Amino acid sequence: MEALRTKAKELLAQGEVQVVIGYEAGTAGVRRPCFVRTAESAIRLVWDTNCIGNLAGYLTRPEIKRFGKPAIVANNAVLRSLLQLVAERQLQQDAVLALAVAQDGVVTELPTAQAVEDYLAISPGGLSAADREKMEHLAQLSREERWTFWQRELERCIKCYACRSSCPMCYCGHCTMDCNRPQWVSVPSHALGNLEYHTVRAMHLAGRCVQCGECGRACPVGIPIHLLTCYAEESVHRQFGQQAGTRAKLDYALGAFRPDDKESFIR
Amino acid sequence: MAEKNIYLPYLMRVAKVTDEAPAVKTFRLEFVNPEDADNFDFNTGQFGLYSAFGEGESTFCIASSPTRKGYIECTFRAVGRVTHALAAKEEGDIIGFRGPYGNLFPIEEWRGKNLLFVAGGIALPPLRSVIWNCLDQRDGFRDITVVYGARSVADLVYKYELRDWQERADIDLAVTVDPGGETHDWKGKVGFVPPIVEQLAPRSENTIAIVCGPPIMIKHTLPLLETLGFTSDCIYTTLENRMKCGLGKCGRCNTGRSFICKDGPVYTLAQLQELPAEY
Amino acid sequence: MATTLKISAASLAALFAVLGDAGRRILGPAEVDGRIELKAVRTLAEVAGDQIQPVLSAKETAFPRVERLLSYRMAPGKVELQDYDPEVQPTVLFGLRPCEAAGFNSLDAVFNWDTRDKFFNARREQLTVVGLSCTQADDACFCTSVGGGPGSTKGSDILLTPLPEGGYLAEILTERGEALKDLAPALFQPANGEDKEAMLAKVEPSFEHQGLAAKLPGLFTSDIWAEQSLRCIGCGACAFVCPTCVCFDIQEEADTKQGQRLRCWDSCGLRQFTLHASGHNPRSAQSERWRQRIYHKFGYFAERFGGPMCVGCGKCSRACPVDMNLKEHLTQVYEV
Amino acid sequence: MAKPFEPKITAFVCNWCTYAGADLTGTSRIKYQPNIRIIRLPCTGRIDFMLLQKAFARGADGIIVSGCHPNDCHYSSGNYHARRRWMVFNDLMEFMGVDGRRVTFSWVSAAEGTKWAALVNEVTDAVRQLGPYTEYQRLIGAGVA
Repeated sequence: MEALRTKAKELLAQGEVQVVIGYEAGTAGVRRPCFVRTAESAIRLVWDTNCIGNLAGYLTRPEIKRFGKPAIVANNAVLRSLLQLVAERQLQQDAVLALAVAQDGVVTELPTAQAVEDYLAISPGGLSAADREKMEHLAQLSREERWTFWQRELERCIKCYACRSSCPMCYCGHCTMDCNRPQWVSVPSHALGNLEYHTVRAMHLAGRCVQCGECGRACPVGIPIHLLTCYAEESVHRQFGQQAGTRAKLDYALGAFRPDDKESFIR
Repeated sequence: MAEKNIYLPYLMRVAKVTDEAPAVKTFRLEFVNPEDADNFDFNTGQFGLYSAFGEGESTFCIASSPTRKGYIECTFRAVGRVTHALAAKEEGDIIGFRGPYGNLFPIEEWRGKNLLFVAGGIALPPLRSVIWNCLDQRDGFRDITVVYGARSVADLVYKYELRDWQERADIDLAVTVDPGGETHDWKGKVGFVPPIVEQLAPRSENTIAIVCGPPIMIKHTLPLLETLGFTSDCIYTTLENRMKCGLGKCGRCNTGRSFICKDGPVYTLAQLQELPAEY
Repeated sequence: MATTLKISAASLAALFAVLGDAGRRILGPAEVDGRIELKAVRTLAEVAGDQIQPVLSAKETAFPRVERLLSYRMAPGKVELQDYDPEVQPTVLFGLRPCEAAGFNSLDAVFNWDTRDKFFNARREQLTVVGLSCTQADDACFCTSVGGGPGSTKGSDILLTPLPEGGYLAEILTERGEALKDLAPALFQPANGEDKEAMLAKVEPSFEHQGLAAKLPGLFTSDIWAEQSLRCIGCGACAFVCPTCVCFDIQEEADTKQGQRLRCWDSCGLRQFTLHASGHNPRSAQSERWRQRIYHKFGYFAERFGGPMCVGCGKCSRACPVDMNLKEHLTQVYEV
Repeated sequence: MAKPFEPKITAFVCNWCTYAGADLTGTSRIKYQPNIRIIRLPCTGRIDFMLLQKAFARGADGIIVSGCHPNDCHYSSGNYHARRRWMVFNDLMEFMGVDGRRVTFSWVSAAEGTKWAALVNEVTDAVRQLGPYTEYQRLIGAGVA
């Protein structure tokens, strides 16, 4: 943690970056996002195993972009998001200085997307073991049981859009959910509206989801919605052999094709 | 006894459709249920929520004068989901109307005074209600002056009434279009609204100014009126925020301590200066 | 009106059966799929004991997340409107925390000032609130800063307070509470000077809400709102879990022949809330929306209705994905 | 007396192949079951999964999605793009427990009038056998107080 604070202080003091996006101590042991803009306040930064949130969503927010060049305290989720944002041309190759912090507290500066890519090649991260287990458990259920499971879960959804707002890849200024001519998806959080919303979310993140699980953590009512986007991403990986957030140059899987894409269900 | 459903609209028949300008239409609406018509009354400045069934509700002012009984008129531009659906309605179609809501232009307090109306573009409709209301009781007021401007000749609304007002001796009308918006046979003025007001230099003594238009027009007109000697309690305008209920509950139009749907939409400049500029 | 009685744990359990027999639905915090939620319960044993409060508030019982306002059928040149009257079962809200119970007062105010909202009232009139005083609090709680407290009677029809020797002090506060007690008067005993405070949680006040309200007008242009809202991601979680937030949206759902108008929760924190069809947005920045949330709750509402639109339950802070702790933020504003 | 169940099938087809193929079915006087409502779109590339959701939300018991065979797209690659999206959507439907037997994807060219008739008959029979899609239809109006 000291190494991180020192690094942040140095970067801000030398004017290499204007803001360090990191974690600070929040309510009752929670680690929350903070934006350090002066060398003196680098002391606010913390780093420990509770720093699990994905901070990359802030990189595309106008309020944060206004500050100038950012450095971002990065766990694997942040790094993958960063790569995917570069791949989707939301960030320039060298627009962000990633500060990857290892378990032992050693800080590695990753100034370019290439550096991030190389770093991730050694320590890729991805779906957590617990999530993998949940996903496999669901896959083993019968189709009807899966329907019942998701209906029961989605019934809780209040459409607060915390999932959308917390997702680093949901940077669209005008989301499909907000389009009303035509009204593609019903706005109210009734059974149909919830099913449609979460299907749209999963489909729109297929090939783009970095599997950070932030949406699931953000959900106030505890729906494991991240499993949907993670599953859609896995589906893309399995069928088209590419994974979001692994390369800085990556065509959108559903915006591309190969004439020999293999499936077995089209008659 | 069951309580009244405050969200239930009146059913209205579209009695007449007038094309005003590109994408701008005026509807004359008559109550489907004659009883509703008998019990209905409103004040100039009030607004309502108009339903296109199947699409939703949209908020705009009542553009006709309460002195004209048996119908209401509204003028709107097709912009979003509801206004587009409304624009597709034809004579004989049924739409919904909830209202009247909000406060009013206190024209009773204005008796014996000069009135100066300044409007821009699609903002003439709320003032048209007041203008006709005053013209219909012409003796109650002194000079009535109207300055109205739009981007182009095509964008002027109520062209047929503008001609009518032009010919009347009891109302002074100056119509202007933005430079470049004039046609070869345009006989009115060319220029933005504020300089035209400046040219006219209306007297401020015993005069009420009613101003409504796009923010840029308002921004330049208000200081001008103040230099002409209008005090902030003699300048009126009407606001329009997005609304869903019109009843001071849904929270959408809340601006400062004011709910535009209840405490507005009509404000004096003095009142407006007390509110944050969240409109 | 208020009378103070006592009820033993066994009698309280027996009261559940009485209520069930009397056709009352009982909703209480209980475990569902590993989460504490407000759900229909039949026995006291089902009610979750050791917990602060559920994520969602009980406002849903009077102001559902989605409800029908009217429906209609359409034919060329013809529309048939159909009014709607909700069918509501008499309901006992059991074990509501005093903060949440007080939240209903804010809803009552908004839904009934000027015009009466029959949908809210129809549901609200069927509710009897049996509050349960708090014996524990967490870092999000700040009821005592906004005029409430762990044993506050505001909004409850009956308030139960656990006693050190077991059982509960039962304050019968309203006619509705009285009517509920009268279903089984034998289950209650007269109180005997028990100390209500003995087991109550200690919640230290962090600020003083009148003082806060007085501060607000001078702070409108302050940087504090932009600073506080930097990490706000602009979702509606805080408003949706809030027991007092009442802002709503009206949505139309229809096919070519018929349709209905639905009311659903909305939030001033969402960008869409004030967005005009023209693209103009009176509150286009998140900082402005955050400021509106604070000003509405602690300034504008307080001015109109005489108290803050906040009960200090802390639900918003617990639900926030980025730990926007309301108590902390308000204290900061208060101390400016 | 209750009428025997007749499924409602919505077909989303591309303008250039399947719609023309269905036309050929008609001009060839090949009869097929009338349970189908055909919605013509310019290309399979335009057949968004949200259209399928809309069909179910309006009470469809089964859906056919059909367009040009690979390599035959009028716009050269619309069907390739569509195929990728169907591959993911099909997978996701399975994961969410949507009944995959109710959605049939196919390639029907402008020359395959008989294939179209056979496909429609087969799907109609299969969905009739499955019965109404009550699982999904139960959602309509659910969750509204």
